[in-house]
Amino acid sequence: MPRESMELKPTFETLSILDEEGHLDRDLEPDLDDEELEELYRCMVRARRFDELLLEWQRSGRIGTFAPVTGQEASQVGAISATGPGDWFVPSFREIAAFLWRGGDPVDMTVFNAGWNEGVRIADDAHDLPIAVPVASQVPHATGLAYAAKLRETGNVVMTFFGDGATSEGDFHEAMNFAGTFELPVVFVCQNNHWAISVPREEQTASETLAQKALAYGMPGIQVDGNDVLAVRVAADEAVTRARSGDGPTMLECVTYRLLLHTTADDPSRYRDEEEVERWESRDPIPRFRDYLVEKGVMDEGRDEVIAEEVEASLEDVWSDAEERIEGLGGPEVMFDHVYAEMPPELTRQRERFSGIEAETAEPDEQPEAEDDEQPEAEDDDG
Amino acid sequence: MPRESMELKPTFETLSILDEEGHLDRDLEPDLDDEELEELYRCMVRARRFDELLLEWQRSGRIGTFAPVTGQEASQVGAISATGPGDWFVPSFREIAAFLWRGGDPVDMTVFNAGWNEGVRIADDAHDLPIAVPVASQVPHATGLAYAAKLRETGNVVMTFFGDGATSEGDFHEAMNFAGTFELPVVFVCQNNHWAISVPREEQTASETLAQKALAYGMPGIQVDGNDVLAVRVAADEAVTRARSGDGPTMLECVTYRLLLHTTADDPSRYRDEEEVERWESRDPIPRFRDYLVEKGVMDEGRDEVIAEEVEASLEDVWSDAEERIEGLGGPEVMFDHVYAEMPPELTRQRERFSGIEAETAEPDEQPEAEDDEQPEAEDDDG
Amino acid sequence: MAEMTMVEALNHALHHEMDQDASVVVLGEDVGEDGGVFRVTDGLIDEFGEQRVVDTPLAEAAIVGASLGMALNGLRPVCEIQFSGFSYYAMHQIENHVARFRWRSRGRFHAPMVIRMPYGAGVRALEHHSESKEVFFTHIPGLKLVAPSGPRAARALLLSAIRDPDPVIFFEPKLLYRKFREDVEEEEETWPLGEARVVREGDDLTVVAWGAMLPRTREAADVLAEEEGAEAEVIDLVSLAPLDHEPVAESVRRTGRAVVVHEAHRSFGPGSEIVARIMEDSFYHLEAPIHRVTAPDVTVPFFARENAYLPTKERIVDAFRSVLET
Amino acid sequence: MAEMTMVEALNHALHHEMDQDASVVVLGEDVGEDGGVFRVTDGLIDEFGEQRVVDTPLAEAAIVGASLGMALNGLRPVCEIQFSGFSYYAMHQIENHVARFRWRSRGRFHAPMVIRMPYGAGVRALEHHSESKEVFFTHIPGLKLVAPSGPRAARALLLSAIRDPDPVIFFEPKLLYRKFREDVEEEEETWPLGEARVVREGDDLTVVAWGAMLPRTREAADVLAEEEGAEAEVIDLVSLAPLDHEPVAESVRRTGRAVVVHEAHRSFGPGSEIVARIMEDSFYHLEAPIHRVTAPDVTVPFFARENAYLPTKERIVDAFRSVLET
Ligand SMILES: Cc1ncc(C[n+]2csc(CCOP(=O)(O)OP(=O)(O)O)c2C)c(N)n1
Ligand SMILES: Cc1ncc(C[n+]2csc(CCOP(=O)(O)OP(=O)(O)O)c2C)c(N)n1
Ligand SMILES: [Mg+2]
Ligand SMILES: [Mg+2]
Repeated sequence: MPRESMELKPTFETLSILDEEGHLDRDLEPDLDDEELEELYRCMVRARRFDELLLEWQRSGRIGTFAPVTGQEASQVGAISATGPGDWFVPSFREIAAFLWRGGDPVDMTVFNAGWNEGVRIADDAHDLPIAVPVASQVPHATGLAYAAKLRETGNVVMTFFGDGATSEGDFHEAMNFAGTFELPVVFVCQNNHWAISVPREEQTASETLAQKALAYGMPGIQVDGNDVLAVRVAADEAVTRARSGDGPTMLECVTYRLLLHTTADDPSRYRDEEEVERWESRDPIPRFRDYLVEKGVMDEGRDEVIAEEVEASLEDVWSDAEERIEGLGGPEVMFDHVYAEMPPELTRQRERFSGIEAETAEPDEQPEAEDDEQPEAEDDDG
Repeated sequence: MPRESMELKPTFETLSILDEEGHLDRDLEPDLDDEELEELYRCMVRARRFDELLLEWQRSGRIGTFAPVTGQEASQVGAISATGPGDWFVPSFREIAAFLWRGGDPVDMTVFNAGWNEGVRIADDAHDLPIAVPVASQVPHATGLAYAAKLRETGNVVMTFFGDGATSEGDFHEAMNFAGTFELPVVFVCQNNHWAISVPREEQTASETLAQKALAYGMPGIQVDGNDVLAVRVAADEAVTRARSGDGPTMLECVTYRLLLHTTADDPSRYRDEEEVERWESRDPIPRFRDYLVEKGVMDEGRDEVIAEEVEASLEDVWSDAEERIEGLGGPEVMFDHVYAEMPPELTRQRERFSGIEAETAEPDEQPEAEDDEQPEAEDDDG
Repeated sequence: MAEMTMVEALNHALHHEMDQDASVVVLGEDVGEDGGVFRVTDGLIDEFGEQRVVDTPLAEAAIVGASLGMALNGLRPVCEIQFSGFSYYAMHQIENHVARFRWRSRGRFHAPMVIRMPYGAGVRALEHHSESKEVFFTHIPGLKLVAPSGPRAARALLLSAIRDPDPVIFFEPKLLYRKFREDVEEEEETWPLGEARVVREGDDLTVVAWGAMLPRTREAADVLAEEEGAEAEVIDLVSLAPLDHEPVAESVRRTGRAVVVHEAHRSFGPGSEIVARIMEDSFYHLEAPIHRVTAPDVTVPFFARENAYLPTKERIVDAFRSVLET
Repeated sequence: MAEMTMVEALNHALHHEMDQDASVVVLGEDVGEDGGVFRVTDGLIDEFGEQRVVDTPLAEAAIVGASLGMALNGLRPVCEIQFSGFSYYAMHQIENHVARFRWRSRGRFHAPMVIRMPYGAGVRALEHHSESKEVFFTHIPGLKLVAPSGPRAARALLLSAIRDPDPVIFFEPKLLYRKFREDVEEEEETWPLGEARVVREGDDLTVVAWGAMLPRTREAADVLAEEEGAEAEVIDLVSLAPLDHEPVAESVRRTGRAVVVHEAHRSFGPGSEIVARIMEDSFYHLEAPIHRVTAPDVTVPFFARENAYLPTKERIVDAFRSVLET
């Protein structure tokens, strides 16, 4: 074989089932019962609505910066719905829809977004990791969780989420390579939403697809229409099954779009065209799925309105509940909690001194002192 | 395209010209003149011989740990000989043969291996970086050098060397991705010598080849018989030409073998079979190339002996020259040199205090104090 | 003369230097089209093009490692790490190589490069966006680290940093990015790296601070003067590596008392080195133990509590009082 | 009772703990078949198999990041970074996550993991194989860091570290790996983390050291006693995070004089924190400035000069004399 083109194994694929025009590929259509189909839809709608509320609260100064999910609901819900409660959910920072699917409490997330550590509240039996802000840094954790799941034979798989930008980080590479080498039960869900803040997908890597990066790790990769919840779900089901049966990891590239801003501190008009956004608005995963459900007879005409109202009701009290929780939270000395299992003497001393001074100088309600620290008029101050 | 297998572009290839049985593929044979062919051969022989000498000096305690090149001469010489003096050479830590090809002085390398910083001596006009010990860490430097070469339109290309193990590091990934994205004039030479210390290639990654990793960066990758200097040279020539004409980076995987130990602190019998080594000894790049040269009439029978003698002569005085240089080197306060362009006051103070104390307590010859610091009987203490 | 915020002053310096010196390039995440998430690199790409103002892939180690390669090959890269909390991704490139290239190559190469990074808390940001770990860099031989405390300093130091032949970690106090404006001379002004500045004179107490903590430290000194009639000499350290200890020592020998203020964690923080240096050369002049006013040894809390985490003016004044009382 | 080198003692601890606790796993580069480049993990793979003794791909960030994931899912990983000089590759995982998981999850998760790494100079190794940058870790809230100074300590501390519910950076002084043997009790012995030990009593001078510097510091104390008749109290700090300051303070209040010895660079090194703590709580007992005997602020030279770089016994004795003379 003096000079030969090589064939690559494993190969990788693309998948689309319900396309943007609403055309359905019946051969590929998954067999989900009506109830579950409606749950998928409801979760997508709820995530979208919660996003709106968070945005509103952010704009009125009630909460801080957050990363909206709008546009990516199908990718997240399609993927995460393939996991069971014993499986691990390893998010980055934009997984609002997946978080809700896993039973996450919007009140917690609101408390979190209002800047309180107590907003991270994970049930003892929940296999959900907290948000990971440093890009791609959670991917190795997924690999390690999966190693332990395999060694301990828990039968659980791990699903981790990250963005197109994250694929450029060394952590992505190292973690994927570990997972491939040890044939670990992980599903790597890359949400290619076309942008990493202001950097478009094409400038992130010269690779034609992100899915093909899986081949560097001897792992199957599949590029899925990320706005087609059916396709995402089918791909995720296959990947979860593969993982659970001991056949190793898979990478999904969900091709989707970040319809809103990167975070609330971002101004996308600086770097992208309205036209592009409009093009993607016409591919919105929610109406596409609604029409399918109606067509299929899963939902009657008007059912979507009912769901919208139920979703609204489920979110109605979130802000007031969050406010109430926040009022009940401890003072600033809470920051000394949970650094170690046992507080070392020096830290105890620091806390005592801190509390002493706090008692002297802080307002009785223990709010952080306003002082002259007004916020700089940060624009994108959130990365 | 509901569900499709994707075709990958760019494709990647394998290349072999002069195989281990000595069969030559005349269609692929490069057109090199006799003189250059002999130079390639001489450099390979010289690197092998220098390795032996270093090993001898290391075993007799004259120098410290080093990483032998034996077995990888064709990969290194084949690749580096495609560069010109204005091009950049960015080595890792095993590039003895490439170093010699670039005109590196064995005396310098001996001084270096004897533990003296002065062994790193790079001519003002040389475009050679010093050895990089941290695995894969030099790969981003190559990318940056290439960015500057492109921006400044110097017409130079960059060639960097690393091992199979290095492909697992995040730095490899990030640097390759940068190079692909910015279409930089770099040639990435991966010497797959089958081992990263004790970890075999198959346990390093589940990827079938290392060359296919290039596809994750939209870059051509080629897997070459790394013990076939002709094949390596052809692949390197193509890659250099591609880089120089502005068509971006290439990754070469040179499939070769580390015939000796990882470093002189390593004991390969702990982790690999003698049989495997013997199999690879029979693929030794040097006799294979010699037979080709004789066959081709480039060298007469016996010419190899002459070359061996000339090589011997060129290395004869290395140790004594190195010793002489070492004797002329400054005392320990040399360690304060070259930290900054200008020495800051505190460092000046530290040096003064250091020299004061040195003068009081150190031996007049300024050798480091022996004290009770004999070496631990380190085994693999070198990583 | 123009009134500028720190962001504007930094932006001004970059425009100026890129204009003057064709070898200066700017690279990092979102520094191009977006002009940087804080707008420090605003407009550069329009003026100098995408070859010299480079939106990179999202990879900190490569940003720093490639910058080093550029610096070795005739450029003067100014790279941005979007937040200092992400600089640890590039720590190996910084420690293993950036800081050492001059030394390793015995002067054949050097690395004229600047690594800019916003640091510090107080802007209601997410986790990892509020760190202040100066010592990670100041403990590495071969690096310089400066932190401006106002717009004028920011421009003057950034110009010097870019022109410096050695690598400079440029710590930008994001809390001050838009907090106040300052006159910044039209004419080019540079501040030598490695020089602290006395910004308020006094004979009763020496106070050392820098970056985001400087303004509140000055205010605290004013409160002290008003309320106690005691005059604190406030030193803006400016340069943490090399540490300009001389003015501190000189002052302490006069005042006999000292307070160090920083927003880094207390233990093994930069304040400890300042204390140790004073101990070594001015011990006999000390009339009271030196106090450190610092953030505690806990991770920066989410933003609702971040102002309590930071040294406040009140805490600083309290420390002044304690030191003066003993 | 058996005489062991430090390598043997560490190996013994690992065998013991893996045998006792099925959740303990060992991972890293060359820790399996090869038994570790220093043989600390020798024989483990034969006894516990390659599922629990894992030769990983060459990737430090993934080793640490995956260890964290393992720790969150019921295992107790003991990972090895082949040399501390390569730990910076994983700095972001350590700072951004390992140290914070308990805190971030408010106790829902914790990270019972050990990151072992040989540190320090003196074994004629290549560049990057001789670093001693304790402060990178001790400045991060949520981490513990211990450094044994002998075989017995090594075993007792490693057992405690593995059983600890929080992440422990385990700094192994490679200079001492095979330098001397010590009796290590057959019976299991553990040392609590966070406790310094007085290893030599004295009333004239307090000396703080740890790890590789401890033996030579003790020898220096003996020289001092012989030559000057002065008795140094030598404290093996053992634990740098949390720093066990109390025994140091207690001793300094008695002796009035102190010397800190470390092989880290001087500036912003661990010694400065020890000085600052003494300053804060024992200032009035000090009769002389505290001295630091440290490596200089230069990159560890190639090995021909490394012994001159390290604090030598002579330098330590000199510092004792200076402190006693003033
Ligand atoms: C290591 C690191 N570098 C930089 C940032 C700042 N930052 C936050 S999100 C982001 C872009 C992420 O892009 P992508 O991975 O595509 O995810 P998306 O935001 O599109 O969901 C950047 C640069 C960060 N959080 N972490
Ligand atoms: C970042 C880093 N980790 C670990 C080491 C220790 N080490 C030195 S060489 C080596 C193996 C390298 O393998 P490979 O890349 O295949 O190169 P080879 O030694 O085979 O030439 C290791 C683990 C190192 N030098 N740098
Ligand atoms: Mg994205
Ligand atoms: Mg190898």
